[in-house]
Amino acid sequence: MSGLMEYNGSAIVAMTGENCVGIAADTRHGIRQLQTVSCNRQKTFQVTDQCFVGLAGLATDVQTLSQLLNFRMKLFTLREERKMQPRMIGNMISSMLYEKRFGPWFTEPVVAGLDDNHKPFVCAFDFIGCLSTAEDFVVSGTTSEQLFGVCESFWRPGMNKDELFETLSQCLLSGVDRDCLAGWGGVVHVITPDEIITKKLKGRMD
Amino acid sequence: MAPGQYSTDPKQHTLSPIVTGATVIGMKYKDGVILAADTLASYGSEARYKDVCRLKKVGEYTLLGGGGELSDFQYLSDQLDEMADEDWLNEDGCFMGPKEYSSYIGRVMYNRRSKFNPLYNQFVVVGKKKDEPAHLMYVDHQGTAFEENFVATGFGMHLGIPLLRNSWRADMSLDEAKALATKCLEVCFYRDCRAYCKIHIGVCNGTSVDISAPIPLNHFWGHGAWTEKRLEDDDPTATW
Amino acid sequence: MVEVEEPQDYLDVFQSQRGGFSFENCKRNAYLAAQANIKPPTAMKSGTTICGIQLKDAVILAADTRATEGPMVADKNCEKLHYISKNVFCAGAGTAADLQHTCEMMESQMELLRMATGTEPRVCTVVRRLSSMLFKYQGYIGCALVLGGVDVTGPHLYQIYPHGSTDKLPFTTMGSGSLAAMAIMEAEYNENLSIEDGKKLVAKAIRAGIFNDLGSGGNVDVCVITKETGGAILRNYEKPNERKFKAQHAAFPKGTTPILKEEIMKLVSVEEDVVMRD
Amino acid sequence: MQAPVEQRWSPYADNGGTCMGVAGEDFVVVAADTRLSQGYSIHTRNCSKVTQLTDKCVIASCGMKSDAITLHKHLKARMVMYEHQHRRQPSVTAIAQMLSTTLYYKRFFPYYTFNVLCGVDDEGKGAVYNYDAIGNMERVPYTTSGSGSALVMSVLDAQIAKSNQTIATPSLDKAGIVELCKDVLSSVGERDIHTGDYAEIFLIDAAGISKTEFDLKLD
Amino acid sequence: MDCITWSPAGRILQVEYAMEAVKQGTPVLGLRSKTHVVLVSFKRAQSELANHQQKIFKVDDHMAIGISGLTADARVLADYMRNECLNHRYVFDSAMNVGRLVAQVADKSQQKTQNSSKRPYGVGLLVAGCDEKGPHLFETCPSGNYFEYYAMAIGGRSTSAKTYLEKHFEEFESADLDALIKHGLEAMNKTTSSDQSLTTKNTTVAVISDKYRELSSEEMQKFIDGLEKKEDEPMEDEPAPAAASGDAPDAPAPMDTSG
Amino acid sequence: MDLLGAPKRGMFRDFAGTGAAGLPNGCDSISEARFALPAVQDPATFVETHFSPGTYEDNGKRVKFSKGTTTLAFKFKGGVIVSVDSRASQGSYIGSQTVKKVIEINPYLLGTMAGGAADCLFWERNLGMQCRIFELRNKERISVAAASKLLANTMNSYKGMGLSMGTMITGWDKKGPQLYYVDNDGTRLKADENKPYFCVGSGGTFAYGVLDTNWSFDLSDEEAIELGKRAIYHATYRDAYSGGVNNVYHVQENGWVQVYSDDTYKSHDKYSAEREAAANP
Repeated sequence: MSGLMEYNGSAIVAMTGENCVGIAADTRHGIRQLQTVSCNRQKTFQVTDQCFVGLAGLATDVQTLSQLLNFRMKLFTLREERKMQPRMIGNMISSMLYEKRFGPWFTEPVVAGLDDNHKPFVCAFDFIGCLSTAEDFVVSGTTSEQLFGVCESFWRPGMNKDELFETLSQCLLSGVDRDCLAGWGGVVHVITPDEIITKKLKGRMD
Repeated sequence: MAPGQYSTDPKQHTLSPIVTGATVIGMKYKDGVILAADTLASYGSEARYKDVCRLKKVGEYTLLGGGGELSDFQYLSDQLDEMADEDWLNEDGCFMGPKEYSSYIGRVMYNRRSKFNPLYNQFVVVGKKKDEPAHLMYVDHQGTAFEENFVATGFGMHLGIPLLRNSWRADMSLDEAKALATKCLEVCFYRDCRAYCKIHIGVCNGTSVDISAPIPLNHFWGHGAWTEKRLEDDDPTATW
Repeated sequence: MVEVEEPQDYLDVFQSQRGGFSFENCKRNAYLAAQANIKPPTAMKSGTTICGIQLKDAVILAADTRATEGPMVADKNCEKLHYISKNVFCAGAGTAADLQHTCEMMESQMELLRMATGTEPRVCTVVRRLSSMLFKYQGYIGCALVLGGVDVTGPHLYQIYPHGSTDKLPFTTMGSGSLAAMAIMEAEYNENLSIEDGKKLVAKAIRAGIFNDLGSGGNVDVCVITKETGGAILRNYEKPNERKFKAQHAAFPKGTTPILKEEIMKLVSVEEDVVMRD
Repeated sequence: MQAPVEQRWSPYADNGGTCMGVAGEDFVVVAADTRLSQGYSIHTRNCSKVTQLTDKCVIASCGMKSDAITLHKHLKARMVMYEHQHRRQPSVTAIAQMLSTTLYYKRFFPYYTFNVLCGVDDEGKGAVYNYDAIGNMERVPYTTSGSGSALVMSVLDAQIAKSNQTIATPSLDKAGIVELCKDVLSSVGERDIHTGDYAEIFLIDAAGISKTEFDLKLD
Repeated sequence: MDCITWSPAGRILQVEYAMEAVKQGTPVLGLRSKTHVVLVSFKRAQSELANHQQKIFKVDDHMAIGISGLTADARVLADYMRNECLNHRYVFDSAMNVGRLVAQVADKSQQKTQNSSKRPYGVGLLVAGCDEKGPHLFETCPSGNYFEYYAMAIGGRSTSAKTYLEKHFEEFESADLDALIKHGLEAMNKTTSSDQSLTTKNTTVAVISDKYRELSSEEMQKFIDGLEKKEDEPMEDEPAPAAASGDAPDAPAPMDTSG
Repeated sequence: MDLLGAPKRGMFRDFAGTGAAGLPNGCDSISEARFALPAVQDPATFVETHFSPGTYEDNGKRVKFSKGTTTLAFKFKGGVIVSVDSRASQGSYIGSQTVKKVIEINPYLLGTMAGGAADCLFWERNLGMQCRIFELRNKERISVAAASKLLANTMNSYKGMGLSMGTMITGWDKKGPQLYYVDNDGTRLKADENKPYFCVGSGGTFAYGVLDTNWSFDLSDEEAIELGKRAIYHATYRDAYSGGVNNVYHVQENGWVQVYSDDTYKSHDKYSAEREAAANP
């Protein structure tokens, strides 16, 4: 049970909708599993206008990797004068993780974004960079089993941004309510072609 | 303790098999049920005894097939013979059928596992008592037991079951059933190091229980890619 | 005197490490494992059934599409058939990340080779390169591959184990469902099959894996490689596992979830040199 | 590839599977899949996890099959004894307490089973009891156990307890709960490799016990 | 005198006295057809204030006993039989063979007749059950004897019932269930004295096929209503206590045990 | 095999009577009279290593049992306050949010549950029985001291067998309100002036912090109840393995009363508002 992936606790889920995509994460920061040190840890990071990366796993690696990502994104924009498409971001993260195949970061990222054609894209990785894309949803973190269950039941094709938000937040909250190591509130980003809606959820604080 | 973990201090019972038998295939057919097994008993990786019958007639209507430790199979066979004798001694014309024997074997296996002194086998108990429906049950060394229409033990669980699931039907004739069992054991012979090319087939049809004489299996090893020479310089198909 | 290395600019590190494995976290991770007695997590594996057959003038590969993390299905429809070059494809079992990246690497090597020599690569070249690379990593790169292709010398089917051993065969299966698939192969393979029958056979073998091995599941992907047309992946050639029941839950009404704070960021187009959105 | 023989012997095996129980006002719904697996192999696709104990009570057990068989046989014998002695069937509450002690009896060599006991109690209300392997017991409105339990529980929290919902939606009726159970087991069948093949749903109400079956995925 | 001491006449009186205890009990009878066995008992209430004493015990789904004699001893034997059946089901997942269980009970009874510190059971059982050979009806005695019958009655006043059964037993084999119950009640009706009659309160009818069932009072009332009118003949006296050694095991229904 | 002091008489009925006579050898029968032990050389170690509950120290080897988590009880002038959470976790999975961790042994005695839920439940039920027998024999209620000693004795006889229990036994007897702590090692501690409270479970440290700051013997009933709630709330907030419903009991001269039972989800609003008010006066 004792593992680095469980050390800090996290729950991340990304879901597609009709011309929109959403990503949700809890906000707990625990240490040594049992102790909650804060409940506003950032686990989702905006990497381009319409793309978010969620990082579940060991908090220190999450921070480092998010900074590295930021660096790589900026470098890319400077060199190429264009923004990265979500699929490309996925491939880049995959290579970044696989580079550390034998001394890995203990984080399992999730990418959610809209591409230039407003087509939603979500994908998830294991901690050494195996990329798997999905048409419906991807999950990551200590709550992944619970999230698989709720998402399989609640996801439906063609959700609009409001439905997507409700489904996403219900999935997240129901999931973390059955996990000791995640929860203490949550945050949801819904990305649509012309806006990014961010809502902080009121969750159980135990 | 989680499954798959071993215990800290087991008593020094037999916890690993010594002389073992491999696959047993059992399946129901339209008039009864058949059981098939090859004739080999292995000592580790040595093909030790090549003419062993791993099928056993129990009582009047039942057949027992055993994979795994051969001595445990023989021990249980003796126990069952004793029970069959007792049945006979009652002189009331009542004999236990496959249902009773399989349930009994299940209890014995569970009881022995609970004592950390398992009978290291996977058994298939089949039979048909008069007009009752045919019965087929699987029991293993941990006491896991279930009824099915067809079953395979040991390596046959991986190699035989896919063929059985594809081809088994409730209305199979005896010949079809025998052919399918033979096919399964043939595939086992190709891919299981502990399998052999001679088999027994036992048939229960409600009135009699018969175990056949050993039947040799057909086998073919002549696929082109296996027979072509590859290491000769002038061979045009050689790739390296 | 101990020399303290000055931290380099990340850009330099980035440059110097392009294209290889980086071991900079190893020390730290070993320390964490030793000090905190924490075991590293397990990577995503594909339990997998993959198989391939060699026919008179074609090679056919097939795979299931399930990726598992422990007892959970992490991906129901992943791709296990990989493109290496127009005439060489492979199917992979083992650690999913290794498979993806090893195949991509081989793809790029073969493309470079093709450009350098102006000929299409021979199957044995790919096998040799893969086998030496895997042997070099002593099994730590967990790739078990069924590799097939057609080159000037005809169709070839190989299997490659994670430690680098290889074998050339008329038919083979790998992965946790290999025994189930092998049962079908042993029962029905014949080198004189037509391509259509060959496709049916590999699909049947994969279905045996899907239905009899819990590590395999999902759909059947097939890849046919012939001399004339090269290779083509028939994605989801069979879909035997559609979900059978889905209830129509009433959607959660808008406003169901309790919210603490809401922010909306409007995206606008900026007509300058950096285009945020078109 | 699996080794042909285990090197060290273990008395335990995990045969997987998922079961769930939901209590209604005057009825209770029990659902369980019928796959019996070990490791990556499916032993059989059709092996019920549910045993009927009385006219108003069933038990569903996941975990190790041989322990479950033994436990169920044991309980059925206890039912007969109770009936012989009292000339009526034991109530669900009595069975629940008895099961708890029976399990605790094996505290030092537990039954590797995760049980859900469901029935209609003497007041006619639906009753669901949840157990751990050694007899900790709780009467709950809904519960689940087995290899896919983590996937089921959150869905039930959202759909039955309606936790984290500020807008009241009508609670599910009998048909709705049966539908929900079917849906949840189908979802688990998608993601948990040890759950699948077929599923049974038992509906217990004043009219007795009725059983329906439906298909899950076979992979 | 204990039960291992022979009388000068070559009898073991304690055992015979125990057989007498059976005759002190209220009557119970059983009869069988090809498909069913029916047990009928006539119950007595200890006093106006007490319930009727239970005379028929379900042993398992396929087996029941009717008792006459000491109810306390009967309960011990019933417990033993129930336990054996349960264990048999637990181990073999099937119903226990009736004859073999009867033999076990008889062995158990016999042991009590050979030990100076024990006393024989004071109860006779009619064991009705079905197994693979069809329905069976057995009687066990305190002596350890047991017999199989087409129809049999034991207990006080059972002689008249036996007479009836003897007269009609050839019809039983092919009789349907209703006819069988009717015969059972008719026979039982013969045992009652002129001032008594069968009622739903004092009579129990149990039917055993592969399931055990007791008739409800409504069902029974219908049968009781259809009973023949009783002739006003004086009841014969109870037979005097005497030896039971004259039992012929092959006689289908020994008329009298007072040989 | 001796059963290490397993109760042999009266407690569990051998329901199948004497073992069946006619059973063939080699198979088990349904009769089962006492605690079954694994047939290994050292059952105690075997049990301890494999069948004990564990949360974060659990290395995946064990059969996971439900495990209870933050409980506290303190004495004050009005009696004893018992306050508990209601979460049962199996590993990091939350098995239940509605566990009753206060066990009502009888109208005058309360026990709490931390550690293995089944162990607590079973042995405190057993304690209830022993207390009743004491009452019937002696025509007076058992003292809390004696009751806790009975439990400690039971625990002592199973020492090293892997039981897991950290419980507080509290009640009001002739000598006034009493509070004892008993655990699976057989430890038995009495709450007195120097140590007027116990917190048991993984969230206990957090609860101790609150009690250490706010407890005084002269609290009024309302203040005491509020303190109980506050301590549990803070424990559930900080400790991952505590949560759910907060149940508070007040032990009074004529028996215990349950004075509060509510979801900590609601307490959070109250206490966080309080905290904010304190931060921005």
